[in-house]
Amino acid sequence: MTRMTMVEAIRDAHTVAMERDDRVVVFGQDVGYFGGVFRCTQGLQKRFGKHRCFDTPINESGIVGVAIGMGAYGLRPCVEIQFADYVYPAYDQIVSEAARLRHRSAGDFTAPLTIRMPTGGGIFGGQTHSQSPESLFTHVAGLKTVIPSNPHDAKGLLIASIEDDDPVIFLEPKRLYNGPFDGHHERPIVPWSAHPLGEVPDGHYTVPLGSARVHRAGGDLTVLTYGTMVHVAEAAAAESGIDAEIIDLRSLVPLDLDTITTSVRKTGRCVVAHEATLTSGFGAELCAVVQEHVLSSLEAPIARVAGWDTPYPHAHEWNYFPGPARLGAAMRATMAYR
Amino acid sequence: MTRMTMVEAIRDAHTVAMERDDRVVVFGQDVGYFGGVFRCTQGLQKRFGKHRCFDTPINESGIVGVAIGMGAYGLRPCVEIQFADYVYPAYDQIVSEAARLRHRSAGDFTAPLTIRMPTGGGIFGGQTHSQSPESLFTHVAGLKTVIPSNPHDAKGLLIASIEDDDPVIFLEPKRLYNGPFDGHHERPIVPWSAHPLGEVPDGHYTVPLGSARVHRAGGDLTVLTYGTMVHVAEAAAAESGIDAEIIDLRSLVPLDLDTITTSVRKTGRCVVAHEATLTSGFGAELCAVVQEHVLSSLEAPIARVAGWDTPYPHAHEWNYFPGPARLGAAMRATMAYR
Amino acid sequence: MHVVDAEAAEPDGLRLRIPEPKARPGDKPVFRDLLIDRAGEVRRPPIDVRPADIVDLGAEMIRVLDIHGDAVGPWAGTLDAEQLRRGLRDMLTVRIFDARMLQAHRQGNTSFYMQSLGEEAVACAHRRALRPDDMCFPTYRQQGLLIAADYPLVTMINQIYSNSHDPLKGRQLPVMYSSRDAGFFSISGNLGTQFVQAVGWAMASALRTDTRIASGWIGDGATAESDFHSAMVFASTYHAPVILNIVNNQWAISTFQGFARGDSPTFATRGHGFGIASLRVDGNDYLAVHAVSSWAAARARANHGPTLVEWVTYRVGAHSTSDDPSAYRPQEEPFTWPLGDPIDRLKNHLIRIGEWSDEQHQQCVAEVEATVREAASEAERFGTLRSEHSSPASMFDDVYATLPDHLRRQREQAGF
Amino acid sequence: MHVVDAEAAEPDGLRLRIPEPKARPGDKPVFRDLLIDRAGEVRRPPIDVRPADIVDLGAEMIRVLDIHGDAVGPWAGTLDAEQLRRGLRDMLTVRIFDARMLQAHRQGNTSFYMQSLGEEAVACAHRRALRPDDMCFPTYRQQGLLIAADYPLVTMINQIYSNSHDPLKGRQLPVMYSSRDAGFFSISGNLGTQFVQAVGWAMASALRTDTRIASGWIGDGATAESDFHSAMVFASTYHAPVILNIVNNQWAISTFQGFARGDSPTFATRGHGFGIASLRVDGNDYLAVHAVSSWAAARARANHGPTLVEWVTYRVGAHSTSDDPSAYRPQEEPFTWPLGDPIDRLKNHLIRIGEWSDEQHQQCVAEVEATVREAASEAERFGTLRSEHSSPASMFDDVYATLPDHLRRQREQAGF
Ligand SMILES: Cc1ncc(C[n+]2csc(CCOP(=O)(O)OP(=O)(O)O)c2C)c(N)n1
Ligand SMILES: Cc1ncc(C[n+]2csc(CCOP(=O)(O)OP(=O)(O)O)c2C)c(N)n1
Ligand SMILES: [Mg+2]
Ligand SMILES: [Mg+2]
Repeated sequence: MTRMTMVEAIRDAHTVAMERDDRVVVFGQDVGYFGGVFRCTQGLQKRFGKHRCFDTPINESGIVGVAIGMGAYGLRPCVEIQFADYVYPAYDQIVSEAARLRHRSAGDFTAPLTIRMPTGGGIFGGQTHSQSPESLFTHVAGLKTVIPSNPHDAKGLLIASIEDDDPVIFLEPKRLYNGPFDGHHERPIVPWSAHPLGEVPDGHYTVPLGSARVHRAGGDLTVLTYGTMVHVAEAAAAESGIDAEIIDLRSLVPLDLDTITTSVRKTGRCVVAHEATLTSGFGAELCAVVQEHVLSSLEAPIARVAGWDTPYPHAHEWNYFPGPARLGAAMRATMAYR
Repeated sequence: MTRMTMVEAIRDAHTVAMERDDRVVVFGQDVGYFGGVFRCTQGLQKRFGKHRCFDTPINESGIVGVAIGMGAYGLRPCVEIQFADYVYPAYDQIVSEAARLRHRSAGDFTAPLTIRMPTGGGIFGGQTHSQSPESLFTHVAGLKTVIPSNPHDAKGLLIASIEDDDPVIFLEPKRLYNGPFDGHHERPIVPWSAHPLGEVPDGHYTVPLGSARVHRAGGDLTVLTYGTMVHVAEAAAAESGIDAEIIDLRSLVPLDLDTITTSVRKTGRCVVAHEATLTSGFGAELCAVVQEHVLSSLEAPIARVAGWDTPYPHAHEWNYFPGPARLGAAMRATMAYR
Repeated sequence: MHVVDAEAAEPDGLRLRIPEPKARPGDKPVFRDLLIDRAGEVRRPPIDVRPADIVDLGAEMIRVLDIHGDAVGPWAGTLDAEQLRRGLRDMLTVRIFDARMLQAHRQGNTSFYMQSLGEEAVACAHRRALRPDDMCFPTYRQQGLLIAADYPLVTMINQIYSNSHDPLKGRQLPVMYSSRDAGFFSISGNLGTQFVQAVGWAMASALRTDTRIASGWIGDGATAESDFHSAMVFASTYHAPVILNIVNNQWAISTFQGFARGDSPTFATRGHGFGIASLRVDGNDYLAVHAVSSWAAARARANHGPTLVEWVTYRVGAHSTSDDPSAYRPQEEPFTWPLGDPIDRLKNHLIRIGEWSDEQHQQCVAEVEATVREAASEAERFGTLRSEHSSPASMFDDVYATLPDHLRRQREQAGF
Repeated sequence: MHVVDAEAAEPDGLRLRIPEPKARPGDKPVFRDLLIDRAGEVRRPPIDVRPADIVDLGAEMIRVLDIHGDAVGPWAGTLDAEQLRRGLRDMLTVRIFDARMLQAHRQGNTSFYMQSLGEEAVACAHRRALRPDDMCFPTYRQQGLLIAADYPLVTMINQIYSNSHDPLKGRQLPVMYSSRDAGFFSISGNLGTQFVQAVGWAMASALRTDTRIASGWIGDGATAESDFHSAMVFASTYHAPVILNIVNNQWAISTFQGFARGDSPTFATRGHGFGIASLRVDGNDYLAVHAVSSWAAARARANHGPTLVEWVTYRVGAHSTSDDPSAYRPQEEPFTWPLGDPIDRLKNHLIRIGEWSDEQHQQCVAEVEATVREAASEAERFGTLRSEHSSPASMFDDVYATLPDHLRRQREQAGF
């Protein structure tokens, strides 16, 4: 066990995966010599050589396109998109190619890629350094979509993703890189070293894709969430005094339906929270699934707390971010519903 | 009033819009001299000259990118993407640029584009001529997403879209181009000339974006749907004997919430249907919205009938397509729920 | 002072140029603009040539067969008579196969077909110049790559018919083959995507100090797609061992090649801005295609980097079974195409060098026809689009390596 | 027979080339590869020249100012002394503005800043060569376009501070200006997208037989993006009246220009494959930038089509306030850059021709510093990132032309 930040945990996951399997190659913009603008690949080129970890031209579509070709050859590329906001040029290669290659070739060719990208707001990044595009991937059959909320899971999930035989979209909540941010931007920063989930096992382990984690057990109400919002939910629960059961989904596709339905059956109330814009966000899918499976247990409508349906603004970041106050209000309203 | 196919209605809408406003320009792959692979722009180049309607290189991103530049200049481009399945290369220009230009420039520049594309399956087009990507657009703030189910609405909605000051994604269910297909692929084709909604008013009119249409009034159950599935729902209602209220949403963003909630309040039961893959499809948003606003009226879980979460297969098209049997079964199950 | 403004005699206003082909239906076909060199005239550089030293070749046209049917010049001599006869048979097989499949489409055995009439030399000769374990990333018009790799015709037809023996289980549109063993990457319906994937495969081969190379394919129209650029950038930057093939068959559905080419004289010149060796070749000349493919393959394999090749040919048939070219080009255009027919030209050459005869040709045609007919009948026994398929339950397989719960539930719901 | 295979002495196996810059931290900076011509040596073609006739210029470097500070050669003479002094003041304003804003960032008045230290000549001289109603599609490093369009500094700072007078209402990252009136298109955070939009704007102008032209901007690194290709294809096909500017400042964050350029000798050569006139210019030479920009603008306006220009310059500062270049390049590299400093060079020229003096220069610097200081104080009165902003309710405006119901509900929920 070592105390690590999320950045260190991600670096460590790369190292473990690259050591165990020499087919793992790592590349992307500024990831080679420099080690990535968030330093998640720092030291890899030095350690594994520039044929295992290297820089690329600024062309997201090309990065994913060559990764698919490499995957078809038999390698296991793990690539970085500098910000999730810049993944759209690669969207065709991801959606039309990586996601469908195994199916359309009946297993003749596969695309075992991991596509990492920092996601989410909270760093005054404005509309092009703050987005949460997860639901644009969860709609696409053939992709898996993963998002850790802490160093322990980040390492285990990333190793699992790299070892997975299917393309995985790996979203890294950038506001969590250096600490468990709970939405209280006005308070001092808490480091991962002060948090139990900053304890990261040494060497190889995986967190299986498709398994949610009960972040906080509770009996009043279920909060379904992931990424940064896990910590926001914890703060909201503490501040509202509501005994919320907070479920950190960790993997959106595949989804851990059992953990979700078990919790909502128990609590009878549910709030769904994410940073992404509301309409057609992944929260919609969660609402659909919950009401489908446990409608009769529902004592209140499922509330969605999400980013507004606007671009992520720069100066008004904290008016946009669904912080503990907004989430707490929704939790209280859901508890009050009769 | 003239009897028209949907293709003719779309052509007519172009003609009306181009005649009224010389800033309207039309372009895309094969749309100029040839008039489009589905012939939706046939005759426009001859009539308006090749500076109003022209062919382009095969580059969807370029087509939308130059359209944005033209929009910023002051024109109103209406472009065609040959199949919705090929829109992904343009996804960045649509999502990062067209959708956000007005907001990020505080109205200094705008992108009043219409982006037309044939959508949906049923023509043995396999996975790259059958997709329904609407929810990949409904998640994006700044875009409007429209999908007609008949010639009358196609013309009125297309004129409204071209005249709209915001970017509009205009999805044309290709299986409806020549007739109101109800999912019974084994039966003879019904032409629009035999259908009341094949009656199209002459000249200029609009169907406002954001207004749903009650396709069939009924008291037992509400079906929320759009595009081809409107006609499938009609068949399913007839065949199941369920007195369904079928709502043709026509516009997904903006959404006509009143019509939806009024109907579900009345019927107490709701089925959502679309051709797109289930997970994170627009049906999820509909479920979320319905349960949020009228949970207490719901006597059964909202059922979703959708394409499976697989690529659209070629030979097994009719096993994939959510036809009247599958929709009817969901309607019956929803009626039977206690 | 202000030299420039004085010099600029301003027009009344700007005017956008919309390209137009030289001829439309009703017009006489014209090929005035086509740059053609005489056979044998273009030099053959060493395989380690610096791209900058062959920039002129991007606007010339490498040809081996002259008007008499002789093989001339520095690019001649890569093939013996046996290989030439095999090439002829490959091309005949493609042509006869195409004809049979068009008929099958008319009969309703399949939903769709795309022929490569007139372009057979390009894929057939190229494949024979590669090694069996090199990997091609084709478009939908390179059936010749499979046929010249001796891939079973019946398996191709099984795919086209989406029948119970379709290796792709009825999932893909007809002609969207996939065969790793035959060095043929799964075809995508999306234009261009494979071009950069080919570069990635080649990069992987080089990363692993392998000796295999990749060969990427794209149409003239599809060079306008962004993936073309991605492929060029990555190939140039990493010096990938890849052949980047542009099949310029003059048309992209109804759009003539001028829309993609714009103001550049040829597609081969697109390579110049990337420092990539670029050649332009008579694509209807089997010998030229083979010679240049061999050159580019040797160059790549010897680690001298990528080559871009424009194969100049002509799409004689319709774009696909959904298309009718009489709506946008003169009906006689295919017959006035200056580079002739690849099969006729190779046949004439073989006869001229005394290695073939009309009788042998007729017999060969008859044999191939029989082979194709038999393959088709055999495939029909496994079903056609209208009859037997793989189980629809298989639709849920291969979305992921293992079936996730949500798909298991959906499969059950579907009744499987 | 089998000539090629014999020729190909095969290596032990393939090997992927990963480009490396000539120097890394700790190394001595090297600029051996930089192709530089002597000032005045490169010819000046007529504005209606055929792109094919100036292919050589893509590898040369147009320069006007020689080492003595004289303006020499055929590109000299587009500016009189008054204009040169204005140019100097423009560049000084950019530099002093940048310095002031970096300080403001350190003080916490803004979240982010991007300077253009060392590159001031490119945007400043270019803008003065355009007409006021021409439209630029810039990246984040062309603040010189606004300053040389006499755009109010205080408005720029209002945007950078996201304060109550920010014309973009606090929505955009600092430096992502927008001003239709100043011919400055809204900056996107997404690299490359604006390049093809510039072509579209130019196409629209031509469609409307207008006389205005567009000017698109992209960095060396971002030329690898697909939108670069889209822009080139559309500009080439439709002969759009657009200037396509590549600012090659040698670095893309930590990645040297070799990753985007690959095997081509210069970025200007990228235009050759498209038949687009392509020039390469000393971007630190105000006179050269102005002369070439005027030439390209005149060419476009006279309907002779697009021009691609590579402006060779150097990013002296960090990529942004989030970057520290000492981690990836020698710290002395900026100071060994062979093309010198654009401000020093123009100043020396003006002094040499007797139109300027060190005293005048000092006075000018003092004036500009005062102007910038005043603008900053004025802006501070309207607030900074840490204090006063536009109303957060305004976040819901301009998503659409009119507020739709769902956003109205969300705004209410947000308490507005
Ligand atoms: C991304 C994408 N856009 C559009 C299409 C539709 N489409 C299919 S083939 C074709 C023309 C391609 O022409 P070309 O590249 O010259 O190849 P050819 O058919 O001549 O072999 C078009 C536009 C597509 N398949 N994919
Ligand atoms: C689509 C996209 N990908 C990546 C980035 C991140 N990014 C911002 S600036 C930059 C480097 C750009 O370098 P260059 O084009 O040379 O411009 P310069 O900064 O040198 O002016 C990168 C990779 C981005 N903004 N957009
Ligand atoms: Mg073609
Ligand atoms: Mg740069």
